[in-house]
Amino acid sequence: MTTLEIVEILVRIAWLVGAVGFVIGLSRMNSPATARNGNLVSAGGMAIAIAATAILILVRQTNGEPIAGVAWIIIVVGIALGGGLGLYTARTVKMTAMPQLVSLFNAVGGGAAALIAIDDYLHLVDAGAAVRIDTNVFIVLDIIIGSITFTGSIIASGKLQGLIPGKPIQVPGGQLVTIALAAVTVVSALILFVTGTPNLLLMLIILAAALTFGVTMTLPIGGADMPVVISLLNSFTGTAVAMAGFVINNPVLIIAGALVGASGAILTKLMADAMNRSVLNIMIGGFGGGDDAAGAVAGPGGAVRSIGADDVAIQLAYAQHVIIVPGYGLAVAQAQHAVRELAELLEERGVDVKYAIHPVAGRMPGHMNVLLAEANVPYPQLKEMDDINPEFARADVALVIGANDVTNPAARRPGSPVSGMPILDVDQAKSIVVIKRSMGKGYAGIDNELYTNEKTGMLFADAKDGLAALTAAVKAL
Amino acid sequence: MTTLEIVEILVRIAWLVGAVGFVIGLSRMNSPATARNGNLVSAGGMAIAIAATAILILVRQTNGEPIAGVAWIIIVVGIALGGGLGLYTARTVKMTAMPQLVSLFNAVGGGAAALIAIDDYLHLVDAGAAVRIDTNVFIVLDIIIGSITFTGSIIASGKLQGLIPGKPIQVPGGQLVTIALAAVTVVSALILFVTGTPNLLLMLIILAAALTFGVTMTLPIGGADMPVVISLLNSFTGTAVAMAGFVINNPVLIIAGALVGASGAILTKLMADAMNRSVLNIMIGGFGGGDDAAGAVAGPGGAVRSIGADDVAIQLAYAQHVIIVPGYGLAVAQAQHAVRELAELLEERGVDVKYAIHPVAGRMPGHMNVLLAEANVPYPQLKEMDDINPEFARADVALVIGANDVTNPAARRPGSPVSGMPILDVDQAKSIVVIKRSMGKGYAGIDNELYTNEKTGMLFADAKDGLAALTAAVKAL
Amino acid sequence: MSFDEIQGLIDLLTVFLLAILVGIAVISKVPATLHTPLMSGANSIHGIVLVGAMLIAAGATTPISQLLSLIAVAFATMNVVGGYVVTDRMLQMFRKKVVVVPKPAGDDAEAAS
Amino acid sequence: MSFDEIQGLIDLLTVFLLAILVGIAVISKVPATLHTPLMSGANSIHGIVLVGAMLIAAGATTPISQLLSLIAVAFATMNVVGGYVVTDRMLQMFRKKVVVVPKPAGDDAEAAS
Ligand SMILES: NC(=O)c1ccc[n+]([C@@H]2O[C@H](COP(=O)([O-])OP(=O)(O)OC[C@H]3O[C@@H](n4cnc5c(N)ncnc54)[C@H](OP(=O)(O)O)[C@@H]3O)[C@@H](O)[C@H]2O)c1
Ligand SMILES: NC(=O)c1ccc[n+]([C@@H]2O[C@H](COP(=O)([O-])OP(=O)(O)OC[C@H]3O[C@@H](n4cnc5c(N)ncnc54)[C@H](OP(=O)(O)O)[C@@H]3O)[C@@H](O)[C@H]2O)c1
Repeated sequence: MTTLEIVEILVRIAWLVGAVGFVIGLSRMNSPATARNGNLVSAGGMAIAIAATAILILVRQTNGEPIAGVAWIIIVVGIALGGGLGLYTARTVKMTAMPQLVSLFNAVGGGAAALIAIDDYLHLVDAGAAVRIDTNVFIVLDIIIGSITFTGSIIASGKLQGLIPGKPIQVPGGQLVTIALAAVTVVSALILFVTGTPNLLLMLIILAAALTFGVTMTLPIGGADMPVVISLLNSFTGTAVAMAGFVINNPVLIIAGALVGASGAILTKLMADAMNRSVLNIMIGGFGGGDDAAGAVAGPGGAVRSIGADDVAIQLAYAQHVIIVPGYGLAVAQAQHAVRELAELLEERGVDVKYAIHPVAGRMPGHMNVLLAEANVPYPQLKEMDDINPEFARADVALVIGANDVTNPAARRPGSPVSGMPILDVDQAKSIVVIKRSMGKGYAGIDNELYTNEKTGMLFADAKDGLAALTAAVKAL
Repeated sequence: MTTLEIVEILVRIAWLVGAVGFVIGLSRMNSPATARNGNLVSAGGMAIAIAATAILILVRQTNGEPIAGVAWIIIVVGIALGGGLGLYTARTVKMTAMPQLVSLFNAVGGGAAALIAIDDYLHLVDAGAAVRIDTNVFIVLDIIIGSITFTGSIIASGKLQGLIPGKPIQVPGGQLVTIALAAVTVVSALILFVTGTPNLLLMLIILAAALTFGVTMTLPIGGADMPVVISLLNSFTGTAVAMAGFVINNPVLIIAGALVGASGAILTKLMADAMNRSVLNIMIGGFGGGDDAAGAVAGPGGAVRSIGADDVAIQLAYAQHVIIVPGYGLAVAQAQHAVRELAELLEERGVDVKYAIHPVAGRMPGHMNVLLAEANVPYPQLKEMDDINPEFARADVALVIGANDVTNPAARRPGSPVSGMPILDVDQAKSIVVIKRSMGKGYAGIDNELYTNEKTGMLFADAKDGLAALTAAVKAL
Repeated sequence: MSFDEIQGLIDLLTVFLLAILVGIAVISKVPATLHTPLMSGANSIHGIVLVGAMLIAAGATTPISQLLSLIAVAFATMNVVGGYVVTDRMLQMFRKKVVVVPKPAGDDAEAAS
Repeated sequence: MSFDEIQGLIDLLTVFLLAILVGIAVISKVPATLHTPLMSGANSIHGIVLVGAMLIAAGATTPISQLLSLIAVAFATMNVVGGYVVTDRMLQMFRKKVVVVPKPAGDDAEAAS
């Protein structure tokens, strides 16, 4: 065998090794203890696969395959650009902004997959010869799925970043537009398949339609549902990459792509379940109201007792056990530092303070963890739901900050949108204080009888201001 | 494309469908709720794969491939024979004898895999041409692994069935023999690989060596360890089948074989862990004494209180809660019916009777379940360890029948062979009665301080006789 | 071996490798009482060797080949039929349990959290 | 499509299918706090598209192809590098937890039983 052939074989083996690395990495990321190491294993596999590819190209060139020197410029420049950008943003992004960044990375991944198909199709157009049906199908699927993820993920990212209003944007007749686009795509695709001849125009139509579809599909979905949507689009990208693998007939792309496509789909379902929503329900826009819930005023069933900062301060200062229950509102108000200050102040006075972290408090899994980690709240103080729930009974004060659904006792009864979701047993505490701006509803858009519980005092304020006031009041004691 | 080609393709797809069925089936067999359905799914996949193969052969024949009519006779007769035998034995075997039957099925599976390689090699010998190294390797591996499983599984089955004494059989210099055999096999294999020319003699040497190796490997292992050994050999067969797939270049054999090879290995580890032994430790013969433990008399640290059937009968008859703790001894004595009689008698007298089932009581997982199920003990009366342990404190009498290690409090302390194994909290019961023949040790071969507990009375008898005596005594009251 | 032969081999090895990964991933925490049925279930699956046995039977021309393939077919079929039947019998024990152990994915996700 | 072409296609589809099965089996009960990191981790993996991007760059002769492949390479690299780095940052949260959540297989088997 020629050197080239030997190298070709070694590279294929290296690709396999890389793929195995991805699988091992993913499975290790299933549990907190091994997650970080798993990510490293996966990265290692990636490094191997990429290095092998570079070597392959090099050897091909030295063995007289026509590879223009500019190819190397493209590769080096491209890697430098993309790598630098990725590294910089990933390093500097605030923890709370990570989901939208992940969404961006997902967008470019999908984009790259689509570009591979487009480039391949251009070659076919130049050649002009009839295209094999399967090649045709894979190319079209790659372009469609890749483009949808590209624009869809960008919109999702924009919504989380607040560049695009998080509230569902209902374009008049939006549904129709979406359906029309889908129709156009399908029809053009079918024409391509039937007449095997390459047709640039039709391909561009498909491309345009898919890109627009990604936008119209994502816009109407509430910001709160974005984590699920991003996960779904992530699974899409995996599929697109697998399709690209079929197009350029490369096994590692197929394996890794299918792996992400499948595991991403499962993960999406887990995420939706965790905040008991159905994925379908989300994609066609369910109650995921996003921001618009906040601020909306609605009188619940019973009488509400409003309470002042000074009274709360006294309760807190002379309590023994205080449990802080952070929610989405804490994130909106960016009050993580304020809450840490108050907690530290109380601890100096000998109060034992813990944070009760509901798995789906906030708008992304682990939202509260990242938020409080960012404010350097000591990790041991964060208690997961199952650990803290028994302790509420012994808590003198439960301080609920911008949390709503995750404390709603209605979840214990069937028939409400949150039914079945396990909640924090805040109502067990001896006394309850809730900081929020109004009687506005939460993500699920329902009233919270906790607020009308006679043990509950409502401190109506923006979380940050309210906490500042409390800190001041406690200091003043 | 010709009809044959079309069929070839459809068959390949059918094989894939079958393989997917296996995977889905296996994963559903991970939890009791779905296990039975999972087995059906897997069987469905098998049916599809086999039917497709039959069709393939038929079409090949009708399309002029030289397939002797006798081939069909072979297939039909073979299927009739094997199917009938398998069906009959599987239908009629006693539940407690199932593991040895599974081992037999495993043996024939491995044998079939080896035969495929042998047949293929004979063809190569006829052809006489040099053999490709990879073909060579796969054939040799298939023959070696297949043969080892064949004889090994038969021995294992014989030990469980009692046809071969369960106690470790130490042939003088057995280790040496085993090592010698391994050496012979490896050397001959290497010769074959280097000189690519097919060599029947060497192949027969390898075959003979591997077959003998299977025997010498399994004989020295105690009967108690057989479940683990069978599971390991099961994983071997999977690998052998995968090798056969490489030999005849058939994807479904490769996929299904690798699937069983890998999952079997994991399962073997789980099994060994459950009775906290290490697989290696078992294969080189650890403390797994098997039968020989029984009967061996050894005085433990403290004084033992022996007690008579009549006294026990009174305790039982006037108790409110009785928990029966069955162990390996119950299986040895085949006392499952006797124990059910006693339990029913007590229940008629208004005593509440439950059975505490330790996951690794007996000599195979679920041993007690099958044993008592065979005696039609109502399933709801069988309580798993975690459910029953809290109840021992409320039990008036804990009746331990031929159970030892699974009740040994030494497991709660480090440093003993059973350390770390969760046990039944028998010592929590108000009063304890142990039925066994002597102070003989259990599987782990260590003393059980439960027997010297002052709450404990020892009723020295064969489980069956002892229970009969108790039943009589209770009736006499 | 020629380049193409090695390529073909790698294709098969890829499938082999992936199947192994599936096998590893598919066995999760199994209650000990399911160990024996699960072993028996896996045991039936390698009865797939019957497919191979049938194929060599179809190609058997010499008497010796025919004998070998006859034994192989019989062995493999015994593995398949007996394996599935005995596994099913073992699993009948869990009949009544079916109602006791339902777990919707939702629960899992939350239970795990 | 010719017979051989279809055969080749089925080979690839087999790999595709098996990889899907691995993907499904590999995700078990994940604590909700790990959902985002896990999503991000999977996201980095499809950065493997960089391999494809590099290959088309090597084959790019026309300016348009070169432009497309440049963008593709840059995009893919961003996906890879950014993805792994940001995932690692997320997972640093679990540092202290490592000691808390060790689970030897032994425990599992028994816990499950
Ligand atoms: N974690 C996830 O992965 C995820 C993803 C998507 C959806 N979800 C869903 O989101 C919900 C999370 O529950 P949650 O209790 O954390 O939040 P929530 O139920 O959405 O309630 C948030 C509350 O915070 C208040 N708020 C908003 N801005 C505030 C500010 N600046 N200062 C003080 N309060 C403010 C709002 O009331 P006012 O307007 O009266 O201030 C609102 O009622 C669950 O339903 C969950 O299923 C979670
Ligand atoms: N379940 C599995 O999968 C599996 C597999 C392999 C090994 N194991 C191991 O086996 C052990 C199971 O514990 P175990 O308590 O069930 O059994 P054990 O610890 O092996 O003790 C069995 C006891 O039964 C007594 N016995 C024997 N024949 C008897 C008869 N005819 N009548 C009355 N008593 C009789 C023996 O004492 P006398 O001689 O004094 O009568 C012996 O001490 C564990 O160590 C487990 O790890 C389990």
